[in-house]
Formats: sequence, structure tokens, C-alpha cells
Amino acid sequence: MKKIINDPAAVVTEALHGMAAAHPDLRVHTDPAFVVRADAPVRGRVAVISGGGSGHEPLHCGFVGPGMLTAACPGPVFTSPTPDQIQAAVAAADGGAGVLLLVKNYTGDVLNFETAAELIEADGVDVRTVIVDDDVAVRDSLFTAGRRGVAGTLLVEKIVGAAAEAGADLDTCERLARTVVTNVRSMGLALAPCTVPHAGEPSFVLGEDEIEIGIGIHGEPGRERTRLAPARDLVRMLLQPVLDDLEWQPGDRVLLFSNSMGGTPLVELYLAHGSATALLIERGLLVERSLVGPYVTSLEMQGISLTLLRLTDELIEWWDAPVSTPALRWGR
Amino acid sequence: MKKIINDPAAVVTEALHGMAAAHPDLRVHTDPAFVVRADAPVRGRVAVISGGGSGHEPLHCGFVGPGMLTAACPGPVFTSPTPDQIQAAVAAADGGAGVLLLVKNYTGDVLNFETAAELIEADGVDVRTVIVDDDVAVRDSLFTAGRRGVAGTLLVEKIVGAAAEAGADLDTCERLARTVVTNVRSMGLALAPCTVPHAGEPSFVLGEDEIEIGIGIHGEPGRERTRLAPARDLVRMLLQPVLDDLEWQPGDRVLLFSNSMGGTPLVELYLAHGSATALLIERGLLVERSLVGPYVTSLEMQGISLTLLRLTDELIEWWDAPVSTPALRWGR
Amino acid sequence: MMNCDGAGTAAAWLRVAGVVREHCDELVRLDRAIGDGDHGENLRRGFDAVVDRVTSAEGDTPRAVLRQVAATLISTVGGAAGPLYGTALLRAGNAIGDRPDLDATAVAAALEAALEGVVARGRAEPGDKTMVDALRPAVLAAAAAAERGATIAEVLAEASAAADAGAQATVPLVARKGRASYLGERSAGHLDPGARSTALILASLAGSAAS
Amino acid sequence: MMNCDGAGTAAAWLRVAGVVREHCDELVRLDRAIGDGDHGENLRRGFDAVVDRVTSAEGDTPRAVLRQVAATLISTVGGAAGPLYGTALLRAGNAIGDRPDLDATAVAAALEAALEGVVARGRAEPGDKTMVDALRPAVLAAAAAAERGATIAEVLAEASAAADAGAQATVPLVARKGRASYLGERSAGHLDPGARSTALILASLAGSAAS
Ligand SMILES: Nc1ncnc2c1ncn2[C@@H]1O[C@H](COP(=O)(O)OP(=O)(O)O)[C@@H](O)[C@H]1O
Ligand SMILES: Nc1ncnc2c1ncn2[C@@H]1O[C@H](COP(=O)(O)OP(=O)(O)O)[C@@H](O)[C@H]1O
Ligand SMILES: [Mg+2]
Ligand SMILES: [Mg+2]
Ligand SMILES: [Mg+2]
Ligand SMILES: [Mg+2]
Repeated sequence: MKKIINDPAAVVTEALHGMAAAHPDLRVHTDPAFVVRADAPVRGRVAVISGGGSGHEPLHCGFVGPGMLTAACPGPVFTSPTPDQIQAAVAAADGGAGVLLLVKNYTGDVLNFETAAELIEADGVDVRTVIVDDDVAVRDSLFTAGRRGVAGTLLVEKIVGAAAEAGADLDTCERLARTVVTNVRSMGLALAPCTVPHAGEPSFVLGEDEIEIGIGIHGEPGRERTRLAPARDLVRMLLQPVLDDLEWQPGDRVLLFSNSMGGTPLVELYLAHGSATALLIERGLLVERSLVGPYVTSLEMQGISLTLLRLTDELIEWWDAPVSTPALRWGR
Repeated sequence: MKKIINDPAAVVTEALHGMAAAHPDLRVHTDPAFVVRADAPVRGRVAVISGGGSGHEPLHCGFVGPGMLTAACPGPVFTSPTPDQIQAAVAAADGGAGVLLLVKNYTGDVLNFETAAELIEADGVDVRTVIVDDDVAVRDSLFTAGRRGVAGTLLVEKIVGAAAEAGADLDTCERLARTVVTNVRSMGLALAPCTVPHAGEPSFVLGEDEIEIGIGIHGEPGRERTRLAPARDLVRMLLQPVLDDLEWQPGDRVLLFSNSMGGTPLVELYLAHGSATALLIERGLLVERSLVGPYVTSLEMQGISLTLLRLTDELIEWWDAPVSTPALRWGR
Repeated sequence: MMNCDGAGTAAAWLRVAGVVREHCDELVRLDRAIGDGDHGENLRRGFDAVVDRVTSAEGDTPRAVLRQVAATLISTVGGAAGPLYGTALLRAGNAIGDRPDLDATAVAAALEAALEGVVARGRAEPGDKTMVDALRPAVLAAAAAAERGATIAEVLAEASAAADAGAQATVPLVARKGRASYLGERSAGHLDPGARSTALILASLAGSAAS
Repeated sequence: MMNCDGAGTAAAWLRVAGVVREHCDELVRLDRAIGDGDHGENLRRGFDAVVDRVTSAEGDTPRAVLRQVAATLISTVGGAAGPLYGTALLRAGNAIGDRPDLDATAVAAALEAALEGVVARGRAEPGDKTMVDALRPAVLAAAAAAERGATIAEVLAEASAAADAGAQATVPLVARKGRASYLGERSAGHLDPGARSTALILASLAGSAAS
């Protein structure tokens, strides 16, 4: 294992020190670990809080700032944060207008946020939780853990964060989050695995020209292992299940988010984005917004995910609204 | 070789199609290949143009936009662009106030830009060239190709681009570029190589716990091959030669730019940034600005570079000025 | 026979910490096969904190000790296992009330409450290939033993044996909860890490009771 | 003996394109050892364009053909080699002027001008481990052969042999120009890719002249 670290157990804390040095407009705490925008609590604004295992950077801490998350809780690498972190983040972020927790659908995250929410509620805070489960690689069912939350989480955070910034109330923020969750779908693939620092070995092994389709963001295996193919075929393998999962209509306006799992060069990611855009246009969809970059990663994993969000005027308005975080920044 | 591509020879063109789809505020041309901001030529403003081999994304095309580059010319992967691309970019970008070419110091880039500049000058355009050579890994000498241009190039582009946006004339822009070049130094290391699509094999091979210190951004070998060490030692190996190369004074204000070579997770990069900040503070330098991210990359190479720029009020002003490009965006 | 007051309970859980540390790599390996490879590290982090933080003052009840262990695990383990084990121990503590010493019936009741806690949080059914598949047989075995008048050591020994068998029986199962469920059919053929850690913890507790 | 008018010149350069294609992988391998591994691809891209674009109309002079080849290489090769080979051919064309046919003296003069062009752009000295180390001995050999009245085929054969020897002689050298210079001492022990491609091009031209 080759990593730029000192001690596997100290990775997250030491990285937070680096974040603190790089971003004076964030307040970074290490014990318990959470990151909160420097001007929090913002009086009268809903606090939008997320979190999850580390190793997916810039998700979530890199999305803390005006117009997006109020605070974020980083767990150890690929391990959910604990309730005390979430409680501390809420205490720092709560501006009196309620708290919305955005949680990726993994058992660990769900249970820890659920435990935290019970404790926070007991303190008299109005807290709501919205679970993001956009990964179509996993078949949903009442009897399983359900679909995973992956890259679509960024879109939920951006859109709800913009509404909260503009003063939307907790009901509105919660409804908006559910609207995005209902309309967003993702699927990813891996060309090469990643290695968790404290594990020391790759999370899976792929042959010379094997790829894993339907990969999760923790190196969990996907739907199937198959052969490497030209980019245009890979793009189709990802988009077809996404298109099959929702009832898309020709003329639907969509946001296409082409995400790198960390180790894929931008030149390949843009190439895939071009290919995906062409395929969607062919299917009669209107690609009205794009996002391309390594935003929801799995350490150095090589691979990509494609996320499609059905847009409405309301969602476009909040997507376009100003945002000012370390990793996502535009407007005003 | 595992890559998300269709045909090694078409990678750059197809990636440019993706850029065009993702960024409506850029005009993207593929034959010859160049990217120019949509509102170019901007009358009365100096056109700031750069370019170089592809594979370093977001450098340079991702830095085209208000407040930074007017246009950029992407060559094939790791190969300089040709004079006809540069001429076409100049024709599209020239707003009548002169053209500044920012060139990384590699023989290929220098010769192609030099050839282009001769042709452009022959057309009566006032064109200046500033060569960036910030890489302290290579010892400079009149009898060699000199130091390479690496991550410091981004800082030159940002600072000069801001001045040009604000209406600075060609002399001022050229002087400013030379000031940045004089005051910026970088050094990088690699943990794992990258593979150029048309080469199909890694550009070098490293043993299980070997690293290459002083690596260039094309997978060129560096100063020495050594053993992997804790992050704090790696950071010292990079910063010491940088500190030795310029006469830094205690109390000097600096910008620290921690750059990923592409395949290094952000969590490791932030960790290194924290470590580097601490070391600089220990040496009495004032770290007044930070930049952390995969900005000047070598495809999927794992590794980092650290860049130090000595700041003045003037440089800080232009650094902080608004910028709006695909990869770097802040202000207003 | 161990002391079944607060101090004895604390000593037993410190011994669990040692077992977790010893089996950390094994649990990581199991979790890497069908999960994300962190179960061993998660528990080790949590039980290292237990060693640091859990103390039993003169006169502390077993319940007070269990609450400390539970709170520590909840705030340090993370992952699925943190809230599950934490909730289990909170409920177990509540079940035994404020008695100064445990007896066999109390131990069996505590185990049953622990199982209820895990199910309340995780909503797993038997056969879903989770820690429930180790804990449920342990609860049944403990109840039967307590009913026939067994000692604490015997109750825990039978619970431990049942947990171990239950854990082994997860091998052929297809996971329906937790990360392993993403693997679908591919999860069959592997031991569930959480079931294994449950069996290890019970074995350690049984060892403490016997010594 | 080949035809030494414009058509013959064009035919000779199309043949070079074939040789470049054939040796592409070898040049890539050489460049990977001490450079960035693209020299073969760069030249192949350029000479594929030469095949597409270069035509010789009835009555075109050799100079007109060389200008086309030069312009094509400059706009398609990139890297260090593009401007260097492009400038070399531009200068070579200028040196032979508008004569309709080449003779041995003109060929020797063209080679000399090509060398001057490479040096003017690249500022390399002999021994810097660049294409200059193949081209310079070729120029000297060609001049000597032309002076003693050799044919074009003989001039190019001797130039080619000298270039090949010069290229081989780059192996022990430490590079002082181009990417290979970043390697310092580590560049010794490898053949310079640009010197090798110069030798290959001259060998191909010599072959055309002889056939
Ligand atoms: N819903 C659930 N109910 C009961 N146990 C569960 C549930 N989900 C997961 N587990 C248990 O948790 C174990 C994994 O724990 P751990 O690896 O620490 O957490 P994570 O899966 O978040 O990485 C599984 O092996 C399983 O026994
Ligand atoms: N300054 C120079 N003068 C003459 N030849 C040079 C010079 N720099 C490089 N070369 C030649 O160019 C060759 C490399 O060409 P190529 O690989 O196509 O370009 P790049 O180095 O830009 O990738 C070297 O092997 C060397 O022969
Ligand atoms: Mg986990
Ligand atoms: Mg090159
Ligand atoms: Mg796990
Ligand atoms: Mg080369």
C-alpha cells in the first residue's frame, strides 16, 4: 500500500488539519470531528447537515459553505460517523429553524444518524432525516438494505442547501430533498480498486481487462464483472439501467453529472461525459445542466459514475443559485 | 492498460466534445484544437493564452474563462500543441491589446510556441512569450533545457489573467508574469506512474515501496528514487529544495499550492497540505493563501507536488480577484 | 467464578477488548470478503476506547458499567455495528435494573433485551446473515439453561456455543441486510463478520464467568 | 536511380512515411526510456498527414514538395521533433532553390541547411544527445562525398551510414537538451530517439535514391 499518510488511524484527523489550513471560511473540529461554516449558526435558517465515511472527498466536508451544507461529519475512512459527532455538528449549526439530516442509504449511516436524531430530538430540536438512495445497481426491496446512496447525494445537498440559504422553511427543505431523491438515479463502474489505509490491501481484485459494473462508493462489488469495452459501450452500460429505472419522457429536462471515482483522469471523464450527452440527446432528453469532476470519490479508485436528475424550473433555480464551498462554487 | 476511451488517437478530440457539452460558456474547436472563452475577443483586453500537452487537466483548458486564460491549446496527450493551433487561438482571442503566451518550459512547447509567435508577429500582432520554469527538481543551467514548468503555471495564469481582465496593458501583464515566475518554485513526487493512452504501458515502473522524487508532469523520472516514507517526511523532501532555491526570509508571505498528480485521494492531499503548512510556519513563513486540489495532473499518476509563491500586495490582489472557469472559480 | 458485581462486569468487558484486538485482522478479512473490510477496525477502535474510558467506582452497578460501555461504543465504533452493539448493551443494562449483582436469570434476560435492541434498530430477521443469527440462538440457549437452574458460567457457556454454531451457520446464507446484501448471491459462502464478532464476545464473557 | 524532380522527392517522402510507421513502436520504446514515450507517435501522426496531404502536381519543384512536407510536419507532429524537422525541411527547401531536379551537390547543401535549421531552433551542440548527433556526421559525410563527385545515391548512402553511426554513438552520452536532459546521468546507456529517427529517415531516402 502506497499512501501519503503518517498513521492509518490518524488519516482523517490530519486531513482535517489540512482543511482547516486551506479554508479559513470553515470551522474544523477534530474531537468530535465535524466541519461547519464559519458563520454558523445562521439565525432563522434551516441547518442542512450531512456526513458519512471519509474517503469520498470532497463529499461531504468540501461542500460546507453558503448555499450548500451548514455542517458535515466525516467518519473514519468508509465508516459512518458516530452520533456524538452528529450531535456536536447540530449544536454548532442549528439556527433555530430546524435541522435537516441528509443521509446516504447505508446501514451504518442510517443507524448512526437515526440514533443521533433521537438524541437531538430529545433536546427539543426539530430534526428531519432524508435518506438518499440513488444507486440503481442495487435492486430495491423491503426485505433488503435497499439502494445505496451515491453521487446523487451531491445534487440533494446543493439544491436543498440553496433553498435553505434563501430562507426556505424546514418543511420546504424536506419536501425538496425528497423531490430530488425521487428524481435522481446513478450507476457506477470501476476499472481498478482502491485501498483503505487501515486495511492495507485493495478492496477487490480485477483482472487485466476486467471491470466491475454497478460498483458502490466503498469498493463494494457491483452487479457484474465483465470485460473492458470502448467508452461508448461503458457509458451505455451505465445509462441504460438509469434510464430503465425511472419513467423518462422524451423532452424531459435533465442534469447529467459525470463523476470520477477518484483515479480517473479528467480527460477520460470529459470523454465519457461527451458520450453520455450524445446518448441522452439520442433518447430525446434535454441535457440542460452538466457537472463533471471527481466529486463523490472512493479514494484512488479508477472508474466513473453517471447520475441523471430530472429537472423542473424549481430544481434548476436552486441548482443555479450561488454556492460557495471548497469544492463547488459559482454565482454571485 | 485500462482506460475509458474509444480510440487512443481520438482521446483529446472526444474529450473536447465533452468539455463543449459541459461548459456552454466556452467555445471549443477541434480542428485545429483550441478552447476560447465564449465572449472572446474581448475588445481592448490583453489575450492571455497558454497550452501544452493534454493529460494535465484541468490545466490548461479548464482555466479558460473570465479572470484567467482567454484561450488554451491542448496538444495530444503529453505532447505540445502545434503552431497552427496557437495561431488559430490567437486569431479567436486577440482583442487588439496584444497577446501574452504563457509557456511551460519544455523543449517541445517552447519550440512550437516560438514558431507560432514568429508567424503571429509576422501578421502584425504584438505578441510576448513568458516561459514558466518553476520545477526545482531540475538544476538550471545555460547548457541544458533548464528547469521544467509545472504546477506554478496555474498561479501565473490566474494572476496574469486577473490583471488582463481588469484592463492591464501588455507590458504590465508581461512584467507580472515574469514577477510570478521569479517568485514561484515547485517540486513533486510520484508513488505510482501513469499510462499514456497511445503508449499503452506505464511511463516508468516503481517497486512495492519505491517512490520517485522530483518527478515531472509527463512521467519523466525525477531526481532520485527512494523508499516510501511517512507523509511528514515526504513533505519535507519536497519543501526543502523549494526553500533552498529562493532566498526566503522569515516573515515572507506565501501562497502554498498542494497539487495532486491525479490519482492521489483528496484526503491524502489535505493531509500533506496540513503538514506542509505546519513546516512553513515553523520556518517563519506566513502562509496567507492556499490552494489544494488536482489542478496540474499527469493522468492517473499517484503523487503530489508542492508549490510556493512569494506574495506581495499586488500578487494577492490579483490572486483574490474574481475568476470564473470550469476548474477555478471564486469571487463576485 | 467471577465476581458478578459492577467491578466484575467491567473486568469482563475489558477482557472482551483484548479478544477484539486479537481477532481484529480476522474480522477485517471477513468483512473484506462481503462488506467493506472495516468491522475489525471499527470494533477495535471502540473497545480501545472502552479500555480508556470505562472504570467502575466502588459500588457501581453492572447496569452502570454497561451504560458506559454502550455509550463508548456508540460514540466510537461507527458503521452498522456501533449503534447495534451500543443499543444492545443499553437495553441489556436496562433489563437487569439496579441490582448490585447478576444472577443466571438476569444474564439470560439481559441477552434477550440485547437481541430486542439489535432487532429494533436493524430490523433484521433470522436468516438475513447478520449478528442476529448468532445472538438469537444464544438467547434461546441462555433462556433454556437459566430455566433449568444453571449457573451464570453455564448460561454463558451454552449461549457462547450456540452463538458460535449460529455464526458458522451464516456461511451458506445470502445476505439480506447490511453491506453484504449488495453482493446478492455472491455473499453466500462467507461467514458474516458481525455474527462472528458476536460469537467472540460471548465466548470471552463465558470465559470470564468460568474463571 | 530514382527520379530527382518534384515527383521523385514526393515519392521518397511517402516512403519515409512507411518507414516511420514501421518503426513507430521502436521509437516509442526509445523515447519511453529517456523521454516521454511519444516520439514514434508524434512522427507517425505527422507522416500519416504527409501521406494524406502531400501531392506533387505536374511541374512541382522539389522545394515546393519539401515546403508541403515541412508545413505538414509543423502542424501535426508537435513535441520537440515537429518544429525541428519542420524547420530543417523548410531550410533544406530554401537551400536548393527552384531548380526542377536535384543533383548531388544540391542534396549535400540541403542537408547542411537542414542541420543549420535544427541548430537555430534547438540550440543543441554536438554531444548533447539529440538528433544533431545523427544529422551532423551525415552532413559532413554528404559534403565529402559530393565534393569527390559521388552520385545522389552515393551521397545519401554515406550520409545515412554516418547518421546511423552518429545515432549509435549517442548511447553513452549524457543528454543536455530535450526531455532526456532531466534524467541527468541516468540518460546514459540509451539511444536518443530523435537521432534514431534521423538515421531512419536518411536510410529511407538513401534507399529511394538507390532504387
Ligand atoms: N440491519 C442489521 N441488523 C443486524 N446486524 C446488521 C445489520 N446490518 C449489518 N449488520 C451487522 O453488522 C456487520 C458489519 O458491521 P461493520 O462492518 O462494523 O459496519 P459497516 O457494514 O457499516 O461497515 C455485519 O456483518 C452484520 O453482522
Ligand atoms: N534542443 C534540441 N535540439 C535538437 N534536438 C532536440 C532538442 N530537444 C530534443 N531534441 C530531439 O527531439 C527528440 C524527442 O522528440 P519528441 O519525443 O518527438 O518530442 P518531446 O521531447 O517533446 O516529446 C529527442 O530524442 C532529441 O533527438
Ligand atoms: Mg464500514
Ligand atoms: Mg512529448
Ligand atoms: Mg464493514
Ligand atoms: Mg517525446
